[in-house]
Amino acid sequence: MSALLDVQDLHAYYGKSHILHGVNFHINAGEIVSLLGRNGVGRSTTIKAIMGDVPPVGVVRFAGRDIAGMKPHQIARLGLGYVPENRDVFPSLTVRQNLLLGQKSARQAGRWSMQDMFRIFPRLEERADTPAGVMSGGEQQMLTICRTLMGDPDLVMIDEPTEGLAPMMVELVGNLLAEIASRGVAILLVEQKLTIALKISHRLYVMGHGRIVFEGSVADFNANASVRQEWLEV
Amino acid sequence: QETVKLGYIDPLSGGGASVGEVGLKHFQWLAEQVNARGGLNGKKLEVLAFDSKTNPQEAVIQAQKAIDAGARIITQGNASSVAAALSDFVTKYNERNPGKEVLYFNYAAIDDSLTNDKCSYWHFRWDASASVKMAAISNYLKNRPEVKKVYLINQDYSFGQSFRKLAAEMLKAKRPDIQIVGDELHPLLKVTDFSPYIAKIKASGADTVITGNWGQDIALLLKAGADAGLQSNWYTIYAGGVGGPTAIKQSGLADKVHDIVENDPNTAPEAAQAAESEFRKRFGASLWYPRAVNEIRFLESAVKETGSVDPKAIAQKLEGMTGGTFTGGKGAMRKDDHQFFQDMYLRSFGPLKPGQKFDEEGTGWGWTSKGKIAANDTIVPTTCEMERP
Amino acid sequence: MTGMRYLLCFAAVAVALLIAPVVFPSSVAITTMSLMGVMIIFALSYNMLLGQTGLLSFGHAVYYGLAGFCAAHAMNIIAAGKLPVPLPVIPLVGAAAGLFFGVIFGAVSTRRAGTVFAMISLGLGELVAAFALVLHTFFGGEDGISTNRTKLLAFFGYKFGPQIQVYYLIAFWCFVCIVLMYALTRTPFGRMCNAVRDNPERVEFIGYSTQRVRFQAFVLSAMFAGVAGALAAINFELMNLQSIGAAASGQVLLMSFVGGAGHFAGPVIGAIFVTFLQVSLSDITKAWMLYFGLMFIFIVMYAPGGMAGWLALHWPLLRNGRIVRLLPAYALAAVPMLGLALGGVMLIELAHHMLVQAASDGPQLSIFGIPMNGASPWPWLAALVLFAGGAFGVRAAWPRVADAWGRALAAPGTTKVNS
Amino acid sequence: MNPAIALRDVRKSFGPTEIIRGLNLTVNRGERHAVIGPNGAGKSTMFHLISGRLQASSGVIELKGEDITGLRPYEINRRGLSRSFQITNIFPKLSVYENLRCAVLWSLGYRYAFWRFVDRLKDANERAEEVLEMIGLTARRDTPAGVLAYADQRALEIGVTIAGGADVIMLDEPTAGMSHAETEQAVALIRKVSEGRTLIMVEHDMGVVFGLADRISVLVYGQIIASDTPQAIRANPAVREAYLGEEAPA
Amino acid sequence: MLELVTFSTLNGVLYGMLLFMMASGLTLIFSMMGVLNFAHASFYMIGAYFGFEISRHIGFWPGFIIAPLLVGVVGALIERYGLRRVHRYGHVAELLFTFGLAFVIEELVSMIWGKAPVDYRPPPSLDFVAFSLFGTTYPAYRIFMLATAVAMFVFLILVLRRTRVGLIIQAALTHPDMVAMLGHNVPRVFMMVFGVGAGLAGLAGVIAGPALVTQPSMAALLGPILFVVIVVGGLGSLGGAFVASLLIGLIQTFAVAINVSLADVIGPTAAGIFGELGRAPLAQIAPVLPYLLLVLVLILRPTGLFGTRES
Ligand SMILES: Nc1ncnc2c1ncn2[C@@H]1O[C@H](COP(=O)(O)OP(=O)(O)OP(=O)(O)O)[C@@H](O)[C@H]1O
Ligand SMILES: Nc1ncnc2c1ncn2[C@@H]1O[C@H](COP(=O)(O)OP(=O)(O)OP(=O)(O)O)[C@@H](O)[C@H]1O
Ligand SMILES: CC(C)C[C@H](N)C(=O)O
Ligand SMILES: [Mg+2]
Ligand SMILES: [Mg+2]
Repeated sequence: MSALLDVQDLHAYYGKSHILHGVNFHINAGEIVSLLGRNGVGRSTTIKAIMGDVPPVGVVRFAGRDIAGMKPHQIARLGLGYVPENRDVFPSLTVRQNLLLGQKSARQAGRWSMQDMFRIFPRLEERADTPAGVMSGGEQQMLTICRTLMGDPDLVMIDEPTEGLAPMMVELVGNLLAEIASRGVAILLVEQKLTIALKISHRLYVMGHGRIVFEGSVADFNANASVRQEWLEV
Repeated sequence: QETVKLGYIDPLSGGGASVGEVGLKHFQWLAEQVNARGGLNGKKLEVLAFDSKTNPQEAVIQAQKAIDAGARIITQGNASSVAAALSDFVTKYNERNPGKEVLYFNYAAIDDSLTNDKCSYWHFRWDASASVKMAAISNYLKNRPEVKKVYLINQDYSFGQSFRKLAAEMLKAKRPDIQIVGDELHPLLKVTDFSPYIAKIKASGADTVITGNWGQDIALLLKAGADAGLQSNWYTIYAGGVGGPTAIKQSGLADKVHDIVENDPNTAPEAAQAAESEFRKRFGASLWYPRAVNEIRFLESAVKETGSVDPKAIAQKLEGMTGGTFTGGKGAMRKDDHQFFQDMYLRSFGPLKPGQKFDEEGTGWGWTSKGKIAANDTIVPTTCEMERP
Repeated sequence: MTGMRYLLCFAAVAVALLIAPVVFPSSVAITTMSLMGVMIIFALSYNMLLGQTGLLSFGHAVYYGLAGFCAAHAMNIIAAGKLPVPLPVIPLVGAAAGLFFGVIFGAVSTRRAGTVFAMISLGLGELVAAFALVLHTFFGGEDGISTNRTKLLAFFGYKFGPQIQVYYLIAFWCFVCIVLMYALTRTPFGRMCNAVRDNPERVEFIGYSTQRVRFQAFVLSAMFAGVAGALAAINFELMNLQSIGAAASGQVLLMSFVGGAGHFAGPVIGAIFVTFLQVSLSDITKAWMLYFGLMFIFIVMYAPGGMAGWLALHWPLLRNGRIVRLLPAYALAAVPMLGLALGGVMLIELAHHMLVQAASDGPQLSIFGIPMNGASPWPWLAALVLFAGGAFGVRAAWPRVADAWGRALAAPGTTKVNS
Repeated sequence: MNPAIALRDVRKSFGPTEIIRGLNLTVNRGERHAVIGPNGAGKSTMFHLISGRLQASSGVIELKGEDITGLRPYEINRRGLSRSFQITNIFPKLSVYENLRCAVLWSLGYRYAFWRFVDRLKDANERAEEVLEMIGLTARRDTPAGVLAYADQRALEIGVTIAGGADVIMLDEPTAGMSHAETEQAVALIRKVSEGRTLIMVEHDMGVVFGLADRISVLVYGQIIASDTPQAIRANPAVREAYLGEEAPA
Repeated sequence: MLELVTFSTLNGVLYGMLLFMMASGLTLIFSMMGVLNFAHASFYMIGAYFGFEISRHIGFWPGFIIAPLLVGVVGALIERYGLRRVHRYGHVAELLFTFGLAFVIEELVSMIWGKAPVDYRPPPSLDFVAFSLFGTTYPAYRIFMLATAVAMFVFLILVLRRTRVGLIIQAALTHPDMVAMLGHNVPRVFMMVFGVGAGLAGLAGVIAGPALVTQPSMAALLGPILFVVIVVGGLGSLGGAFVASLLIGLIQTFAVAINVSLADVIGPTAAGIFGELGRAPLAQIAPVLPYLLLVLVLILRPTGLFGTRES
């Protein structure tokens, strides 16, 4: 079967600075894939390029369609979900309204209902009617993830979901990711903390110098320590 | 071949635009005729238009521009507030720039103070002053017993205020029995809906409204009156302005709306009527300002007689000058205050009577003269003490 | 910039002010330049709010106008009482008045920032304007308050009758105010204004009260507006409602933004440019309001940093001479642009003539001195071709320009500009 | 001598929900004090209450023995307390240098002065340079703060906080979103600037917390459930259960 | 007296409704998109002139339908090819854009239809007396205006309740990219909202034109008062705008109707304290009142009467 998301020789630029130098990778339906790498190597940029937030140069196919050059909202409507790293909640809207905006059309029943979200993060239900802007850092993080899920994507790209989360929460998020996958939604995970990445991922990619420098299963990754210290540690 | 430049400074935008535009047409038309007759002592008369936005300060700036552009005569009419500023400006300018004097011809701003306490040697007014017009109206009311309750509504600025004062005084003197049931001042050219005022007039039970309103303020006032079915008599100065006749017709106030001007097209002599028709054909508006015609006529002859276009000479000549007016009567520019005196007509508006030629705004209604006031009977005293150079 | 550099700049300004009347001696020019001087002060004072402190005000004319009226009254009183006060100090009266009203209204309005402040300023502006209509004795109603500058006691023999003398009086105060207002931006207070503009919340956590900063900025800017107002009174010898109303407030906002609120010099450029247009445009064409509006729309759309911002963009390139790399591209773009402009102007003029004048004056008109007949299709066709062709050309040329920019900037050694 | 900061039975509710529910905390002078706790426990809110951004519904807050309850942020800051924000909060259009210089002006007594030039204020400029050096942004001196990379902005956030030389410093998740390398630098910086001062810090990175803190308080559901030395906290089962979970601190 | 009160009320309500018809569009644009649209009154003017032009050729009723639509389209185009570009430069830029726009529109209108008022009349079908009280007649046309305004109010309430447009825009103001990446077509929503807002103003124009004057200065005369309405009512609150419109409408008319000055109320001392202000009859102070209201409300309750947020 052909991959759900297939990225070939992807380049990206910020103004003049060349960030991605030909990234190649793919994700199959229902798969959890982690994208590792040091800060500033270009993982977020990769995701943004796929979403069309940063103009992509190269081939990006999603569900068989070439989406490079499409507008972000078109791409999103094809079933590609994105959870940004810097918690872009809509501050003036309430938690509930934020979640509502996650849905692409007012009345659309997908894999996820608001109830599911509240079940997973009861905290959100407690705060459902407070403006998202005043929520705690961690709560905002939870909200961003849920908001994207409300759009019922077939693939979610999550950028550093555990940033600023308390250790307990980190585990919670780990479980959520598992649940997401269990509903047949593929995941592209960008993480600092290897812990959950290694725990839940089916496959791993490691980025360096704006390229993919390692691809393999968790086992392969653990097997060759050189990758780890060359590309991840300092 | 050099030209004599006439700076026309009046509202060409905003609420006064409708009046100002027509005024401009008058002077452009007159200039053509002068030039057709060989110009002012051989020189072409050219009209430069400047937008005063009915605002004194703006007008002063424009006057400066007109002068910078070479105009030595400026003319203006809307409104008295602006006129006061211009008169003051011109006076100062002339005293500061000897040898470069500028004349100011006022063709419509009729607040009395301009020819009394504020009078200036360089200012010449070709329209009858507010007191003249009010005197005519009040005299007419003397033998109109049906007028019992009068409502005054005027624009809140120099002219409106003095007109209102004059009305009160003169009525008191000539018809003490008349009761003034309302006395209103409203912002100048800012009111969009006069219904509240009409409601008030109705409530006051007035049978007659006297107003000096002009421009959109008279049109809208009459319109609102029509909407509310106000059936009172109107004594106005500017009901003939744009939109006025239409509104009157709408409210079916046959022969109830009056105005006081220096002409009655339907009884005017041949020449005047010919001019009237030509003007209407050409510009689609009535010839409102015969006084403008007089102004240019007198200018022309003053130039002819002095043989120069030097403002100073012209001014001297004009003082006390007499001559024929547009309507065939005699006109005189009084020396003491530079106020022009001419025959006036009190008219009322209604369905065209047999033999009447001119209707207004295609309403099929027109003006009928109720009485002519000979120039001599319009003369009012002045307190002007003029400093002559 | 070093202290020396400032001195040079200001010296240049001073010289420019001095010789301007020599370069443009016509009375039109001098009248215009006097007006510009007043407007420069007014616009700069406004930008203390908009550009420096991030306060959008719709009522700045209030301080300009009120001060103007006070100055006018002061002049009349002085003249009447033969008081030993020469004209050149009248602007101080204006400053005092501006300060006074700044304190009063500032206390009310600077409690808040953002939209609320903007709306309060709008309200106060209209409020004062409306009251002015009622209070006849002070504001003189529609007629306004007129005065006579020559009636004050002579100043070293100068009575300030002739416009030229007034020009130099204005120029003097203009210079003083420019220097002072520039100096202000370099003070701790000036810096805190910028901080408040950028992030009022954080300011409170480094020891400053945003309200106090806003208030102080407001009062000072009102004071300078007052100087401008007084000079206006001297220049026109007549103050009336127009100087207080929303129109004047809007105009000063326009000037600051079009000139470039992000740069100190912006409002100066804006004041000169806008005043020039207002004075001259109306003589050149009857449809000047139309051009006026279009011009602003254009600037807002294509030079959001205002004229100063646009210049600042080129400054570094100018410094390191890379500007030359742009010239070819610019030259290329200039041609179609010219076509576009010409076509546009022709269309407007033709339309205006046919719609407004033709009825009475016939279809003959002349554009740029070229006579043509608006009734015949040819001029229209020509205009359309020019316009469409120009538009197309610009579209085609634009990538080239952008590209040239890219290369010029990418080249090393180009320093970043910040206001 | 009285503690740097003391909160007594402080409460804060937003509408119906009470977020801070009778919070008591004492931070002694000169100690590095870490506050940990689940997300939404009220750590940032506590910071807001102490620094005057929010007003407590009830209770007393003291700074160096002085009651500061209900004072405006700038008044509290002038009394020697300075804080950073969890979500970066600097002056984006001003250059890095200006950011720092603005931060020192008040403490050097220049207040709202509009009669002297900033460039001539020797002490202010020296202090700014010094901090610039300290946070390692000398290279970016004239860059508008808004365009700095995330980590650099966090560094500047800390810089602005400490520039005024306040003797009580509060940092809200200073290292959030930083890489290990950056985190280590940050920790070093924090250690340096908190020399001889009082430091209160919220952190989720246990490495940092246990590396830096002299004492740790655990805030859960608006109450301090424990306030003790790192060892004791680590040992405390309640804390493990409420917060640390399985992950053993580094 | 009763007569005066009745008619002042009627007139006040009518004027209020007229204000509301425009304010409603402006609330959409200003309080949702944050655009201080100074050209809003200009759309109202275009509406009137379009209505006039159409009524000349095919009659009032077609104009009543078509003109607002046209204005809406014009608005949408302006958003698409002008405002959208300016949007990213911030509110002041947007504001000045609409500023210039107002200029251009006024000039174009007076170019095409002349400076003088045009003769735009109510349709014969509505040109009769609805009822007459105390000998004063009340034109049916004015009743029709009232009805339309109310209908408009209901329509808007429904639209805003049923759709998420409000949410999308509010979110997009701060995080446009994020909203887009959730699958919403932000630019289109903005264009639609602006179009609808303009269209509403247009409708107001079509209706008000015949009742008041249709002339190039009609926009400038109504401009600022609209901001008073929506700010006093509270940004983003349609109900607020509605109430505020009525409030100001009534205040304005009654101020004219009532013949008292401060002096009459608190005795001659007033003149002492307030000088002329004390002596001036309320009618003359009328223009001041809305702005007084605005300032007071903003100082005492910055969110406006029914508003929830400050900006
Ligand atoms: N808006 C931007 N403008 C210019 N450069 C940028 C921008 N955003 C990111 N960069 C640069 O691009 C590079 C990659 O950034 P990116 O955010 O993709 O890194 P990352 O792998 O996500 O690291 P992290 O998210 O952990 O910081 C970094 O060097 C960063 O400085
Ligand atoms: N202004 C407010 N209105 C309503 N609720 C608020 C407000 N401010 C904070 N809250 C709520 O108070 C709780 C505590 O928030 P706070 O930011 O203090 O958490 P925190 O301990 O800092 O969590 P984190 O570690 O995730 O930052 C959160 O549930 C938040 O939603
Ligand atoms: C032309 C007129 C309308 C001017 C007005 N009568 C005035 O004196 O102000
Ligand atoms: Mg990243
Ligand atoms: Mg927090």
